[in-house]
Formats: sequence, structure tokens, C-alpha cells
Amino acid sequence: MENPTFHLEGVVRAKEEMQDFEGPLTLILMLLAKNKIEIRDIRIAEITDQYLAWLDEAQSMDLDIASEFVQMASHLVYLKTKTLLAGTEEVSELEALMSSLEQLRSKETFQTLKEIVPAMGERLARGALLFSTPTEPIPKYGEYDYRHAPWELLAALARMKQKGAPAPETETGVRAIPRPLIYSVRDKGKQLMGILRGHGDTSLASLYAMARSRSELVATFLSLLEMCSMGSVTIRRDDGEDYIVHFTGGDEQAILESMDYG
Amino acid sequence: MDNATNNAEIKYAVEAVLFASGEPVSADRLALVLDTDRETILDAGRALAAEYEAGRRGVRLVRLNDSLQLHSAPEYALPITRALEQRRAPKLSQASLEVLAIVAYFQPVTRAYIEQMRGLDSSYTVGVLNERGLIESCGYLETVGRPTLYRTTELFLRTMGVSSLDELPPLPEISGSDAVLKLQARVQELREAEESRAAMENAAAVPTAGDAGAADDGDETA
Amino acid sequence: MDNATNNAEIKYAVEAVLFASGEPVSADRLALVLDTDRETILDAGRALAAEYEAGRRGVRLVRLNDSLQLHSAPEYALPITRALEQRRAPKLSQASLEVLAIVAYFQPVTRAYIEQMRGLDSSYTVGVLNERGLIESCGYLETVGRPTLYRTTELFLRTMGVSSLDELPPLPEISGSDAVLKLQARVQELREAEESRAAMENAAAVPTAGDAGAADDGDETA
Repeated sequence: MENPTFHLEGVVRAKEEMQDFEGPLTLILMLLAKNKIEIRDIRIAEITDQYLAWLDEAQSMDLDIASEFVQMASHLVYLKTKTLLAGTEEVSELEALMSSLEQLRSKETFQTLKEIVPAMGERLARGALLFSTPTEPIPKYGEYDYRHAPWELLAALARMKQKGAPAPETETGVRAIPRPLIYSVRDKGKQLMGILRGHGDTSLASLYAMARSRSELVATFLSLLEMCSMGSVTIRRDDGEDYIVHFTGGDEQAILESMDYG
Repeated sequence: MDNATNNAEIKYAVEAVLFASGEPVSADRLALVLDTDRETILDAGRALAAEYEAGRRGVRLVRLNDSLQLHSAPEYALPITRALEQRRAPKLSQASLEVLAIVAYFQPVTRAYIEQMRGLDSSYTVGVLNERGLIESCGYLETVGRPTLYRTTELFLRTMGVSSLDELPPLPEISGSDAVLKLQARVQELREAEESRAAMENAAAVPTAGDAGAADDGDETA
Repeated sequence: MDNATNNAEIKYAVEAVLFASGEPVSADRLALVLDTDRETILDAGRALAAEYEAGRRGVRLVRLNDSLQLHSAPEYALPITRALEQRRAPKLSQASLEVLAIVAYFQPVTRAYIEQMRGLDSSYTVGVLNERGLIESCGYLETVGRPTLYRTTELFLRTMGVSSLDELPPLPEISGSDAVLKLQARVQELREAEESRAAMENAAAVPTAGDAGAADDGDETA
């Protein structure tokens, strides 16, 4: 087993189910599912160490990030274990036969199922010509789709607070808290390649330290992960406690494009 | 085909087309799709309207200018309203409720403010709420980048069943460490009030057993 | 009010609510909003359906599981599609029909199950069917990644012209091919060999009757 491809059918949920950017795990799973990265190439331990070290140093521990990260790491470890075990596991003859029997049965069931498909198609085509009527708007409430009780707003705030969101200010008036941009993995990758090209090998810790926000930190992590998996950067341990990131070169534009999964 | 059969056929073809459309359909259009003339259509419409009326049927046919439309009979407005109201109204997602709560209680706010409070990128949710008319932009904050300010809309008030923002439950002091507890206690209070009010409203009607269970479908996870 | 009037009133009240809703309404909900019982509603539904049918009316009433719904009569499909123009849905492709058949007969299923059976990526097709309302998600399978489970909808029943899944045409008998039979025999052989070895190893302990073998047959769930 030189280069196993780990299929993750069904693991990645449909795109429309993804609301907001709810953490790097979904993103990584998507990359894995599209075979953009190999689970074997993800060096979990090293990156986790660095990340946790950074969190330690961070002035206030953001539980939200930490739990997200732990969730991601544990899931990756699980997937990785599964892949590694798959390579060495001995499959008994009985198990092998049973699995091919199951496959064969499923194939034959499908063949049988296909026999009724034409008849089903005809019925469905006829049925498609039956129309229902659109719902009548109710005079009072017909104009909107949603109905909620006011307490649900407070409940939402409570849940939000429980998740550890920062305390809001309660004085009245206009509020705006300047906030750094939301970083895209691609932009961050471009910036990192610039740094690595310009300054040569750089410590991983210092790359993380550059991040001034959670969003930027996650972008740093993900773009390094991607570049690692593409072989565009390598990470090695130096004599001390740190890890050194090395850019192996290559066409920046091509690297960015392969990162650009939308 | 004799005339009577033909008339019945046209009449019920008009019924079918009006039913499927739900909206007013012009007599000309009906004549076109039914290969007949305008007068025949209008006659069929009159006959159908009379039949509905005389039979005290659940539907009525109205003529608006040159268009015909079906609608439910006004005498059944009450059960209809009850049936449609009881339909589980689609609920907003958790993310949407969080964003709405922030906008409602702290408006006007920028997206950055919402994101700061939630600790999450919220551009998608803000976009969705804006699109669905629950929040709207109301100017810009005079600072770098002139970010858009958002406030809640009339539609938001109706969604919450209140007539003004003052009717929203007051926000307890939520900067302290016991904020979650305070909020939860308040939520509990409001829910109980709502339930006892609902119970009182239903007191007259005989509560039907098993109705609550039926609403809870979609849970068939193996 | 005498009984006949009362029956007619319930019948047309059902008509009114079904017309206003457009969507299927459960018999229980109709009973609740019309202050009567489920059986009366179902009777009214049957009477109404017969009346529509006999009068060659433009609408029909169908029962879908425990719900009632109105739809247009099949004989007026042509003028309706002409009048509505854009709403004519394209015919289902072979791929869509295959996926739909798998979901219909083996629900609830994951996309992975469908793909394993067809040996083809089916994400697009699953998406199309979901969008057209013929299948819907109904929870998640509790396994790695919590994949979505799919089932068919009431629209599927209506389109197929059946009232419940039991009325779908039965699957043809699955006759095991030679290959399956041979494999089965070999599996059985190996199993027995393994069991007798296990039995020998357990000889000291109380020997248990070997009843495990038969239990595992016909287990085709993924």
C-alpha cells in the first residue's frame, strides 16, 4: 500500500448545510473528501503542539477556539488511525468472502430494482401532471414565513453567552468594534509564501505569532496544512523546541490555484 | 358531444386551471388554453360561481376585471386560519436567532459588532436575514471603511408577535459572570407565562389527545 | 341541524381547508380545527373524493399516509401545463429514477448506500431529487461524519399515485444467482469450520448449541 486514498463518502455534509464558517474541521473534511489532501500527510502531533503552545501564550484562553481545535484534532486522529490500521489489518478469508457476498447481493438487488424503474418512470411522468394549488395567504399572517416568541431571542443570547462569547457592552448608542478582516486561506497562503521566500526558513511559532485574530490564526493553520500536503512546504524540528517551516519552491500561482477550492 | 357535456367539461377545465394556478387567470388566457372563446369562458365562470354558491361549497370563484380566481369560502375562514396557523411555521436557525437577538437589542449595529459578540463570522447569516427582510441597513458608521449599520424591520416585529421594540422582554444585565443564569431564568419565566396563557386559550376547546405528538415528525434516525 | 346537512358542511369545510392549504393536511389536524373526530374527516374525504370523481370535476382528493390533499384532475393536465407554462418539470432521468427507486424501497438510506448500490457517484442526483421535493432528509446516521439519511416524501406518493409506501409495486423476487449461491455455500462452510474450532477450544467450558449461523442471513442493511 504505497499511497492509499482514503474515501470519506458521506462524511462531508452538503454545502447548503454549512452555515457560516463554523470551524476548520468541515473545511479539512471537504479537502480530504475531494482528495485534495491525504490524511497521511497531516502531521497532527506537531501542528497540535504548536497550536496549543500558542494558545497557552495567548493572553486569554478562548475556549471556543480551543474546543473547536480539539474536536478537529481528535477527528483527524481517528481518521488517520483508521487509515493506518487498514494497511496492516489481516482480513480473514471468511471476512473477505462475506464482504464480496454482500457486494454481489447488493449488485443483484440493484439489478432487480432496475427492472421496475421503467414502470416507475411512467407512473411518475403521469403523476407529474397533477398539480396542487399554492397555499392561500392567511390575511393576518400570510406575509411572513417565520414565527417566534420573544423569549427565544433571550434564549439565543443565553446560548451564545454559554458558548463563551465575549461580554457585550450594555450602554446604549451606536457600537462598532473595529475588527481585522476575515482572512481567506488563499490570501494567507500568498502572504506566507512571500515571507518564506523573502526570509527563508521561518519558525512555525513565529508564523502563528503573526496572527492577530482567531480568523487569521485559523487561516495560517489551514494554509500551512494545505501547503504541507502539496509538498510546497516542509516542517522539521530544529535543535530546540521549535519547528522550522521551509518553502520548497514552485509556482506560487499554481499553488494558490490548487488551494482555491472556493 | 352534446352541448351540456361540453359545457360541463369546459366548466371543470376552468376549475382545474384556476385551481392549479391559485392566482387570477385572465378570461383570454383561459380561452386560449382551452381552445374556446372568451364568452364561453365567462359563462363557464358564472356557472361555476353559482354552483359553488348554491352548494355552500368550500371554494368560491370571483371575477376581478377580466380575470377569474378561486379562493376559499369566507365562512370557513376560522378553521382555515386555525389549520394554517397550526402548521409548523418554519423556524429560523440558531445562528439567525443569535444575530437577530443582537441586532434587536443593540441596534443599530455593524456586522463587525455582531461578529465580535458571537465570536463567529456572521456574514452569511446577516446576508440571509437582510434578504428575508428581517433586518435592514440604515446607514453607515462614520469610521474607517464606513461599515453598514443594521436594524430590525417591521417584519421582524411581526415575526416575534410584538408591535414595537418596547414590547420585547427587557434584557437583564448580561455583562456579569452570572449572565447566562439570569438570561435562562428570564427565559423560563417568559415561557411559563406563554404556556399558561396558551392553556387558558385552549381551555374552552376540548384538547385532542395525541395532537402534540403528530407535530414532531422527521425524527427517524436509526 | 340534521345529519345530512352536518355531513355536507364537514365535507365542504374539509374542501375549504384543503384548498387553502394546498399542501397535504393530516386527518388529525383537520379533525382538530373542525371540532370533530378523525373518522368523520376520513369519511368526508372519501365522500368528497367520490363526488369529484363522479362529477368529472377539475380537482381530485387523495389520501397520502394520514393526510389529505387536493390536486388537479389528470384529464386537464394539458390546459394546465399550457396555462402555467414555465412550471412544467422535466422528465426524470434514468439516474434520478434509479436513485428514487433505491430510496423508495430501502429508506431511510444514506448517500453512501445509494452510491454503493449503483456503483456511481450520486450526489448530484440526490440533490436534484431533494430539490424537486421527491426525497427529503430525515435525520442523520449515527456514525462517523453523521451522514444524512433520506426518505421519500408525500409528493412522491402523490406523484406515484399511491396512498402509502405499502402500495408501491412489489419488488420482483430476488433470485440469488449461481455466484451468490456458491459464495453463500463457501461462507457457510468457513463459518462452520470456525465454529467447530471455537467449540473445540471451548470444550472445557459448557458447550453451547451452535445457533449463531442462521441468524445472520438476509442482512442487507449497509
